[in-house]
Amino acid sequence: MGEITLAQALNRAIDEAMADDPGVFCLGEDVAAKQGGGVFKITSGLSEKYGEHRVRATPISETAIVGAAVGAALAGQRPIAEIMLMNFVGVCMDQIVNHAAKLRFMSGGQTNVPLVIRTTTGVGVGFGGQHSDMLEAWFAHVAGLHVVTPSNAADARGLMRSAIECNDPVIFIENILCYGLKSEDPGPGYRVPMGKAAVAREGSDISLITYGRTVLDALAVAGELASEGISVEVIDLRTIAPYDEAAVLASVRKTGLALTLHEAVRPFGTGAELAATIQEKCWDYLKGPVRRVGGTFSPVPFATVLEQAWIPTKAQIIEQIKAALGRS
Amino acid sequence: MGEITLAQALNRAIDEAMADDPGVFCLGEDVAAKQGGGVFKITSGLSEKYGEHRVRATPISETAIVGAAVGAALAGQRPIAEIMLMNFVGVCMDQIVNHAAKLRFMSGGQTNVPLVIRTTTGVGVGFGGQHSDMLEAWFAHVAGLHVVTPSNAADARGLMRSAIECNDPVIFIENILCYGLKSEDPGPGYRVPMGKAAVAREGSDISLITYGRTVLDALAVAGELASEGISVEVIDLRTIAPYDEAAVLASVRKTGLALTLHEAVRPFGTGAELAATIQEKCWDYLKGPVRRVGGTFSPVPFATVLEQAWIPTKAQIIEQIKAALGRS
Amino acid sequence: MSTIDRARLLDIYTRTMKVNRTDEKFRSLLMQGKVAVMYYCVRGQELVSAAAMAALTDDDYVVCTYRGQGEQTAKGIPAELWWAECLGKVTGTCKGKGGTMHITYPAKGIMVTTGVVGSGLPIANGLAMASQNNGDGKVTVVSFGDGAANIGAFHEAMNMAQLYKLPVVFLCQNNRYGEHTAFADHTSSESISARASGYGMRGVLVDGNDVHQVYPAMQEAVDRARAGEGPTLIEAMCYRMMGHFFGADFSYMPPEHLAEMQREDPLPKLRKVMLEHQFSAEELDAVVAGIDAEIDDAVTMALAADLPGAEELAIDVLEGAPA
Amino acid sequence: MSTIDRARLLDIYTRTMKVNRTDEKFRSLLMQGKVAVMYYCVRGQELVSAAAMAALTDDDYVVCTYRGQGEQTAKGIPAELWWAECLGKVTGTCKGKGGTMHITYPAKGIMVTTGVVGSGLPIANGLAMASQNNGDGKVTVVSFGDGAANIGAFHEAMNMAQLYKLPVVFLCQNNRYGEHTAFADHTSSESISARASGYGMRGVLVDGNDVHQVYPAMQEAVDRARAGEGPTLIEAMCYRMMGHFFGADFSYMPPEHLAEMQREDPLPKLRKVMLEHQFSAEELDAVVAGIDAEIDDAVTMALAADLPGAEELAIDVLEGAPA
Ligand SMILES: Cc1ncc(C[n+]2csc(CCOP(=O)(O)OP(=O)(O)O)c2C)c(N)n1
Ligand SMILES: Cc1ncc(C[n+]2csc(CCOP(=O)(O)OP(=O)(O)O)c2C)c(N)n1
Ligand SMILES: [Mg+2]
Ligand SMILES: [Mg+2]
Repeated sequence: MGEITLAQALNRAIDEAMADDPGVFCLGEDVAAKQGGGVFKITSGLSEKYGEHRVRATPISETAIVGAAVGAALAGQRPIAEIMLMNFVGVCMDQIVNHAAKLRFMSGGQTNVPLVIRTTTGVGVGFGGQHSDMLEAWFAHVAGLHVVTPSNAADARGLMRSAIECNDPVIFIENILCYGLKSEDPGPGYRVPMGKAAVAREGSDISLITYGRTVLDALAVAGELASEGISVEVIDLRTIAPYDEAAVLASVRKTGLALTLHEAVRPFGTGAELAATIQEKCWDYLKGPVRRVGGTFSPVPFATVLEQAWIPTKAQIIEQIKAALGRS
Repeated sequence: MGEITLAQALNRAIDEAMADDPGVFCLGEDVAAKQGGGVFKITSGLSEKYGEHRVRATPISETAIVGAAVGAALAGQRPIAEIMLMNFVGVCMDQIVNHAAKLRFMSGGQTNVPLVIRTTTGVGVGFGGQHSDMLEAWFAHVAGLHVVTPSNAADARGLMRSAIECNDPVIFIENILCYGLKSEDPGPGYRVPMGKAAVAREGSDISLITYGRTVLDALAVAGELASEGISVEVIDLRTIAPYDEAAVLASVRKTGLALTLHEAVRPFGTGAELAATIQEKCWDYLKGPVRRVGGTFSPVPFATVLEQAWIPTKAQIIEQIKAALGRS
Repeated sequence: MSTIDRARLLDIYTRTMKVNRTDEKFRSLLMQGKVAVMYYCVRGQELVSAAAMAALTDDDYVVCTYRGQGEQTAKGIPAELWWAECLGKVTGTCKGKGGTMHITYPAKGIMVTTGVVGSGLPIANGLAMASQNNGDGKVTVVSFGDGAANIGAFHEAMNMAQLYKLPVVFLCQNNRYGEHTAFADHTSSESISARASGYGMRGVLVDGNDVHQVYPAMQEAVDRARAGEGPTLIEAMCYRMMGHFFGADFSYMPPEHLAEMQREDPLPKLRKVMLEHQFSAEELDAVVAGIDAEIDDAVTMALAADLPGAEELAIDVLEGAPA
Repeated sequence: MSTIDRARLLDIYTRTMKVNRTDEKFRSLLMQGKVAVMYYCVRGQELVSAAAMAALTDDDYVVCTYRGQGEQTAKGIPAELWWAECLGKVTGTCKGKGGTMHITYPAKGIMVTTGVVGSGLPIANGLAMASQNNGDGKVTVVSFGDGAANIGAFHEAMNMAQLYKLPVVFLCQNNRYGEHTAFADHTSSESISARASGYGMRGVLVDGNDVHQVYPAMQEAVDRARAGEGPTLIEAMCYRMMGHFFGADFSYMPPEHLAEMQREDPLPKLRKVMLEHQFSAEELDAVVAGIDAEIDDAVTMALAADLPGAEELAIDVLEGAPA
């Protein structure tokens, strides 16, 4: 099938889902043909194919966008709402958290909200403090939501299909810096199940648990350390919440050490939940404490030199792994 | 001085701050005399004393409320904004997180936002799914914010004064069920420093780390278990973020065991950060894994019987403590 | 003056009195301490809800608020299910998990009851968008208060609805207070309906205590929506004759305002209309007696019903059985 | 037609050309690859910003957006500080931590530059509220786009400003596009200024390419605000002659629209006005030459300036030295 980029993978997954199910539709700012198919072109070509009713370019009204998606989902459709950048969830958390996430429960199961909220973010693009945050921990803390993020194009294709078919709301997080990543195209109909982690690389000395863009760093580090005789197992969560606890625990029980890694700021981040659970459930297997690497606890700075210093570096990851193994 | 309730304590602290500093003012829904002094009466009597300009009853416009508070704070005033119930931060997270928390940093220190956002919540009042959440973990995950919550009237009085004097934004979380709690009045001018935990009860077998309403449960449990020969140290964080890590670690190094406790749902809650940090920094002192108790991972249900089952119970706390001590 | 046929008038009267008797019953149970739950009284607003719901079919969608008893009852949620939900019983519409502020009953089109001010409007757009996409001909009505017209969600929803010409009716029940704050102290314009023109939308202001104003306005808005002519904002002026919720402070209400609301009470006015239309006092009383009997039965059943079991906490959070 | 005195005209011309030459310089640096940062071009909107800022004192407050170069330059941020910030240097207004989307310079009243659409309006209210509380006589101007008028924050801020009669001016630069979406595809009303009446507010629509419309409207709004007569919404019609940001797709622009914006270019129009007011071409060119020299110096300094050190990450997060 040849290679596709992560951006193309998303586009194809949405395209196929729209072809298969007339209830699937997209809405968001600039998403239609008249607007050039979206700022990141993920919905490019779709309004031409499915019409403007199924690819609705919206006003800059995130509350109305997510609210409309919630309502349409309640009526049995499968909307895919785009929040252009993740920080803008700040204006519409109410619709996501108080409504999308809760309506199944509060209705006693009479209604459900099969909704995908796509959003993107990323540190390292020079967007500065208000356009770069990674807020997955907020959503993971809310019952009633799925939170997923792909680290490669094939997973993007498969996760998007599963997310659209999910009968509950899914926060689908994309990383701007990953749109260009290429995979062999897994082809139409490919699915990656929700809630299943992948062992991105097997290893025996330590489990490095991560997701999204930092999977690349993790793999790079694992490759480097292999030459030093350190065997790193890389777990790509793919679904951040509810995450694949069994896969995480199995890996740590095997290696006896764990390091969590994410771009989001470290304090009160998702790594904390992973570390807390691992130490509780793998206590007897652990050779040392679970360690965590995450973004610097400050707003994301503008200057490239600062932004690069803000991001968790490979050097930091290596340092933590070596410290865990007593090889520092 | 006699006793005061927690609600009175807040009222007096605000009153004193307004008397001392003409830049302190309140804004929020129903807060003035014409509206009966607020739904929970925390601002009762203040507009009569300081005028409607300094106790502004607002429209139901949380974004405009917090935004106005941010702007006034930038201009050097010290606004105290009320968000009637914590869930409503869903409509104004942008102002809190993208603006209040970041403007000092993004301006390179040229501006700052001395703002207090008061809000209340609580499980057990029968308010149901959209009025009961405890979302402190969201704020704790954001650089540039302080997050505080009092567990007793004296602390409420002292923390509120410190929060108002703080030169950065403070999320001040109240618990509806605690408004009636009484303390000896610590009197005018009393301050509880930000960022300092309290040892609410000394003990030697396990550290029970909590904050807000569950401090009462923790103390009750500690009292009960004392009769069984189990000595529980209760740490009341008071400031949830940035929290008093030194106090937490000192306690755990002494007892060798830790249990975290909060009403907020357990997954990805503040207890995760505490547990992750404790196991990392107290590894050699720990006799067993850090355990966590938190709210059930579901929306808060309406029926009293379910709501009570949702809340972390004393029985659960006791069970975890005994399990930690190998006495289950 | 519009003419409403007698059958429709009786329908509206019946719905109105169902709403009113349910409200009275709830307050009496609360007063006697037989139940202890949050309840947002609808005394004074019964007619608006009843006349509005009378303009809809069973399949049409409704989104309402914590103060939604009127829409819920008038749209036809079976009383026993409604009461059981309000009393937190497993036999309730939502198995006791939603409660008074979150009644849902899709079988009669009650899709969402929200406790967050203004949040229903964007969701109503979505329901209407689904209907527009599907071509199922349904209309969505969203009810909200005057206070809700000042939150961002109102604005975003109005603009989007008009832009897409969605089949939705925005029904603002302007009871002149948002919690403890009077209209003039929270809204800078003279009316909410005046805002419609800022969205290129049709705006209609009606006296919510006059059936001859509410029902025709609603009917026209629904017809237009169904015909693809887009949304309407209807502002129905009314009074909230009780505190914000049962037991809430009411002392801030100016005496003139209290007197005014007594004068404008929609129930005697509606009764007068009914009598003018040759319904006899006996007939009308019999309607109410029938309603009371039905409510009494429903309350008895609800009081006797089972509580939900703790296992319900793990159910309906996400699809599928809990792990 | 209003009369603007010659001194003021020259002032506005100078500010306009500062904005324009800064924009040209930025684009040329980007084009040559000498810098690589996000930059939101203001070509076509220079006059609106310049005339608006000319109506303010140094102490008045301004809140603007990512597309705020016009306000920032015209309000008087020293060029070397501005450029250094945009280039991420420690000598910048914000030590390189804010960047192009978050320029702040309280010394000239630039209090917030926000990257979140619409979020500046509520903050502007707060600045104005402080002035009202203090009695310091300052006026706050908040600039935003047509697209921003559809987000909830706009609505909430308009209502609150009018309710409290805050000394604030809402300046909507309607460049007919919100990112890639044309006005009629995002807004259901004919104009943004038409929404003012829904808040009981004064609304004014002006041709943003005509100095004789922008400046007097702005001056009047500022005077009224300062006199305690409350807020004004000014909608200045203009064009965004470039892509949303430098390098962004521009292909979606209809050719007629492109032709229209060329015809309406504010710069030749302003030059014509200046010539009509007996400024010579030489005088005007000298002004520009002076500006160019200043900008060149500033850019040279900024390019040579130091980068911030990594320790800056821990500074300015909260007050006080990092632990
Ligand atoms: C976003 C939000 N802010 C505040 C509240 C608290 N609150 C509940 S009802 C209410 C008043 C609403 O007034 P209105 O819209 O006029 O409706 P009414 O209660 O009069 O029917 C308020 C402020 C809320 N539920 N949601
Ligand atoms: C809340 C929010 N949603 C979306 C965006 C992404 N975005 C940035 S600028 C922009 C267009 C804004 O258009 P307009 O208000 O007309 O201002 P202009 O760019 O034309 O000056 C959008 C959608 C944002 N920054 N904030
Ligand atoms: Mg009302
Ligand atoms: Mg624009």
